[in-house]
Amino acid sequence: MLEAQLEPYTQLRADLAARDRSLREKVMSLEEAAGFVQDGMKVGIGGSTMSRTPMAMIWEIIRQRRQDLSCSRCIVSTDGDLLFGSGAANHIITSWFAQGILWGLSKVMRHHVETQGKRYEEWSHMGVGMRYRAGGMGVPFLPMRAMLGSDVMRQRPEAKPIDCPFTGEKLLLVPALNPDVALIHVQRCDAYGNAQIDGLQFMDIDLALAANRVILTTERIVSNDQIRRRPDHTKIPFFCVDAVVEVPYGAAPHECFGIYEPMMKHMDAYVKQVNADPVKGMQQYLEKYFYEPKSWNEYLALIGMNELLEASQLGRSIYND
Amino acid sequence: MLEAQLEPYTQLRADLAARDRSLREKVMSLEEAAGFVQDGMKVGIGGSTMSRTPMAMIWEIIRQRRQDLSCSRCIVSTDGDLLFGSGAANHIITSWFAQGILWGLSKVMRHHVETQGKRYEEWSHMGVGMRYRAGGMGVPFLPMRAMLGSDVMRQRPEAKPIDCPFTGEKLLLVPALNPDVALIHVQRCDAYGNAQIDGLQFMDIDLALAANRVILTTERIVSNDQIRRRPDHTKIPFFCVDAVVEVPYGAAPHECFGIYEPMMKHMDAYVKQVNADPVKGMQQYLEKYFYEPKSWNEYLALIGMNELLEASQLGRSIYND
Amino acid sequence: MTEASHYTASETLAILASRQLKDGQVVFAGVGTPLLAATLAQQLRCPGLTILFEGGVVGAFVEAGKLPPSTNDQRCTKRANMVLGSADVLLLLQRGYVDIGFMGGAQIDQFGNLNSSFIGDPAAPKTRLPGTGGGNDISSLTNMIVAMKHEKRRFVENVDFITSPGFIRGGDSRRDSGLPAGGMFRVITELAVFGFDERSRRMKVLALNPGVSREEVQDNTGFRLDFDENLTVTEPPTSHELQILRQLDPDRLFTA
Amino acid sequence: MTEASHYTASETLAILASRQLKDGQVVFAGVGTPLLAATLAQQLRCPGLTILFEGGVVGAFVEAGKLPPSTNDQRCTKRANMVLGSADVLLLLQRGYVDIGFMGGAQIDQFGNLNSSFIGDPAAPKTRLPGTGGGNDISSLTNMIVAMKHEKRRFVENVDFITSPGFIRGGDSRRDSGLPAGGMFRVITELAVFGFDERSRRMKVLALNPGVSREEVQDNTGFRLDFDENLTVTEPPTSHELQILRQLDPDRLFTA
Repeated sequence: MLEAQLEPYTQLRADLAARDRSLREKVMSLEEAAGFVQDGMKVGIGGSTMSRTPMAMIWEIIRQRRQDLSCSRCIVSTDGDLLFGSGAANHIITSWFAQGILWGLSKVMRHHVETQGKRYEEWSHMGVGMRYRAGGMGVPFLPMRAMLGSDVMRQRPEAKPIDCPFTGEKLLLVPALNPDVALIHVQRCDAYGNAQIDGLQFMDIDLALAANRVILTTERIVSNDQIRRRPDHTKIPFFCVDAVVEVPYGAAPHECFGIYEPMMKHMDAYVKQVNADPVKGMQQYLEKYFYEPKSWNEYLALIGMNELLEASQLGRSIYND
Repeated sequence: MLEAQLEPYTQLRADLAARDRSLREKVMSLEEAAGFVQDGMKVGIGGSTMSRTPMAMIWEIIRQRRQDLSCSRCIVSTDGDLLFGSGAANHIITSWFAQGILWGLSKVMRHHVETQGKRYEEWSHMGVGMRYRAGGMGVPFLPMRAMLGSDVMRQRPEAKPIDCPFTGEKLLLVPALNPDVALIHVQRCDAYGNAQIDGLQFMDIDLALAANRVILTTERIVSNDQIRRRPDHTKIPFFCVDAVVEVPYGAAPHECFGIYEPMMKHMDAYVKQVNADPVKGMQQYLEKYFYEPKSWNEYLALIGMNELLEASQLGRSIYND
Repeated sequence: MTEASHYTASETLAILASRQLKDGQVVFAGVGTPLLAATLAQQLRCPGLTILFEGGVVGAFVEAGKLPPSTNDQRCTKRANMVLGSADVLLLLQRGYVDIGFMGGAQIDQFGNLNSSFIGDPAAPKTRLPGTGGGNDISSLTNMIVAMKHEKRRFVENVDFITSPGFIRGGDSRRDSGLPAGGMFRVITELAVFGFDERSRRMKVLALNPGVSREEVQDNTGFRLDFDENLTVTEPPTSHELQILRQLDPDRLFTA
Repeated sequence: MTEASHYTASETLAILASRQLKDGQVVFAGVGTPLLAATLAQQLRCPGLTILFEGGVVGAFVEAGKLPPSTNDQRCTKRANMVLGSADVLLLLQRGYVDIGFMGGAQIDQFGNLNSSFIGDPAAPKTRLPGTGGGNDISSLTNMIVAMKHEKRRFVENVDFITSPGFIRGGDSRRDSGLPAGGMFRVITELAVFGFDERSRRMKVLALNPGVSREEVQDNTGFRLDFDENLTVTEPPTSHELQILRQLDPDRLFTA
């Protein structure tokens, strides 16, 4: 199991060496970018809970009927429902999995984990973070002081408790997580993939460095000139990025800091529908919102103008004071 | 030796628990802030080479005739000369120690290390960085892949090469470095110590988290209201900070990003004088610029108006395009 | 109007919990009652209290009537002192910058261990719960206050699954597991305030809420309770506490 | 005017070094000749070349006539794509994002090990040199190009002190030391271009600079040199190369 998880350093290096890391334009469509995600891959998902979720990319991957994905995210929300419910993922690595704190347990997650044999692999929040960080640093593990003594640790033979060779203290070594591909949504980036992120960063920077491929969706593409005026605001460097897709409202119905808050009427209706019937409710939701629309804009139209405008007004309001 | 370097976790925690971390004003004078630095302490110095050096604080510590300090900094420049030359430090931990790349070897460093028994403890640049980072993370070590095989490692029994328990690969574990006090100069912070840093951060964020006390000098003190308008621009949180001192040109004759570049005429004259005679040249420099001035502003006056204005013009020019 | 003589169990919980905090502390707070209680403490007695959120927020500023519904959304960041990465805010706990972790709980046992992962056998669970989130990290790395509903099925002898460690199996077992710092400090319910015995690390009643008997607490608890030798009765919520609390949560989202 | 028939040894060094770089590479460059050579390559043949500086700069933009004098000052950051922490830019090397490390050298040995720490016995050094800086990290973690002056005292059989590892003791000793990636790739001097034997990992001459004999190179080297079986003579600097180079360094700060 461990062998399957941890690639040897030389392999990680070879994968990276083979990547085109040159300063080049990589703007493409959702459809094209989704080509980086193949069945069975390890997919790292940026953002957290209902924030900066790369929903447009998840939407496209589900439309392309990907299967057997192993997905990881610091906190999983309705993205996890949709990945399990559509059959795209059979394994989710995270520290918390529900639709959002307002709605209690996810009946969709429960259905798939309790009765369908899908795996929800639980780590502590910091554990997930240290796994991405180790992956991004190019080391096979990082030491940490949580999870020790708990059953969360006991369920994770992938992590190794040790006695510190310096102090003799007990520590937990958590293995690096290097996803095959990361999906990250940002407020803005240039055509090369230099990304700025406003507000909460979650684990996105470590994730971008750790992944072997990064698909960036962005609310807008700005000029490289604009990026170069404040290089200390760049959070992800272009050579980590393999695809740039401009998708306004690309996190809908979740939020994107400073631009829109979650579309709560849609979310409420979604939760009601899928928790009432995790199979049929989900299938109907996917049909209507994922499979039938011809484009992302058609999906947004289904969420509705009122929701988008209200969410945008709230989103921008963070800068009103 | 290791035992002396690595405090047990419980001790580190107890030190932190005893610190006043509340949201409170902590603005004071250079003289008062220097009281946090006592003879024999481990002092972490922010910035790098000739950039954002906390020179005003170093100046004050030397004026207060501190002794036996063990100082660490990622790259040491004339600050190291002055700390050795004044007798304030007898031990410097860094990866590179000269006056600056323009001037070749530091005769002051050579004199004190080759003939006076002072210690220049060499780690790789990343080694210093990982030591601060481990300190800031609250773990006793971090793994890294450099230094292995070199004589730099062979001279550092404090670091431990291991076989990775996951992959069997060789790795080097470097021990945490938690300075007793850190000196950090920033462009701006509020009265509580919430600091913004423009441009290169060097190792200052890890250093601030790792140290048991932090003295912040700042070009200006801004309102907490201003900090709260862009909380994603705060780089050091107030509860890491024990003293805030407003010192315009507090890195002179070194640079402060976006405000002033190095004062090169002064630097040239300094290097010429101390390299010509590392003992008398240094003593005369210290007398004139460190011991005799009644205030930091008097020291700046000695550097001279032309130098300050020219350096400021160049410093601001980074934002001209 | 403040009706000091009528208040809900949730209001009691928030007020008693807020009394556990001290000025100058750095508190890692979950949403709901913990955040409400921490904000109440800040406004009543602790202007220098600092609130951290799991999403990466340091020194949050919570406005009356606008308590954020989650700790990972932009509302949490408004007028905060700092926002940073999610792993980094947890590392502040590991480094020791945080005095108190303050959470709700679904199921707790005699040693203060919390379960938010599984009901039933983890290998074939009756219910898969949402999981730890930051709970495991927080409870591993600092002193904990837990505010929760008092029900027999929530107060069990041993939790099905230790998601967030309290004192593990009691005695020195927490320290011996590699957790030398922190531990369960207080559990607050609508019935009583609990601490933990210095040696056995078993839960014990420190104070009964007004009008609550020993028997009532024991009857609602799934294991034998000890009562502190200096058992007291908690001061009831004051009208001032209730007034401020109701200003903070005017729509009674968390105090219904 | 460009005088293609007259050029300095430093100019040769910069031009030959620049020819070693390929478009699309990510290059970690020191100041002086390395930065000059990388910028020259960028302008001549490699528009997609990315330059990193140790201070924490990604995708630097170097203006003709304004080469920064150090890699830790604000001039390095001007119109860069990104700036980040010093440890973080080195971690990019460790993760594998960097193709080439490009440095100067004070002393090198037959296996490409560099010394910038001590002359004489490290326990009682004749001269304490400045130390590694990022050199050890860069040479441990990626493929190296070194551009340096060719003097006998600088090309020694074994360096007094391995500051920045090349192939250590040759053969598999680098890999066995825990450095499975990178290694010394090319050494460029005003006399010749050197590579390293695939098996012994000893330095060998790949190409002689125009007008330089085998004997001249050997006479200026403190150990026995091998010559590649396909030994070539390097193309002399072209007038175009010299022209662009002289535009980049009009004051001849690095090419006197």
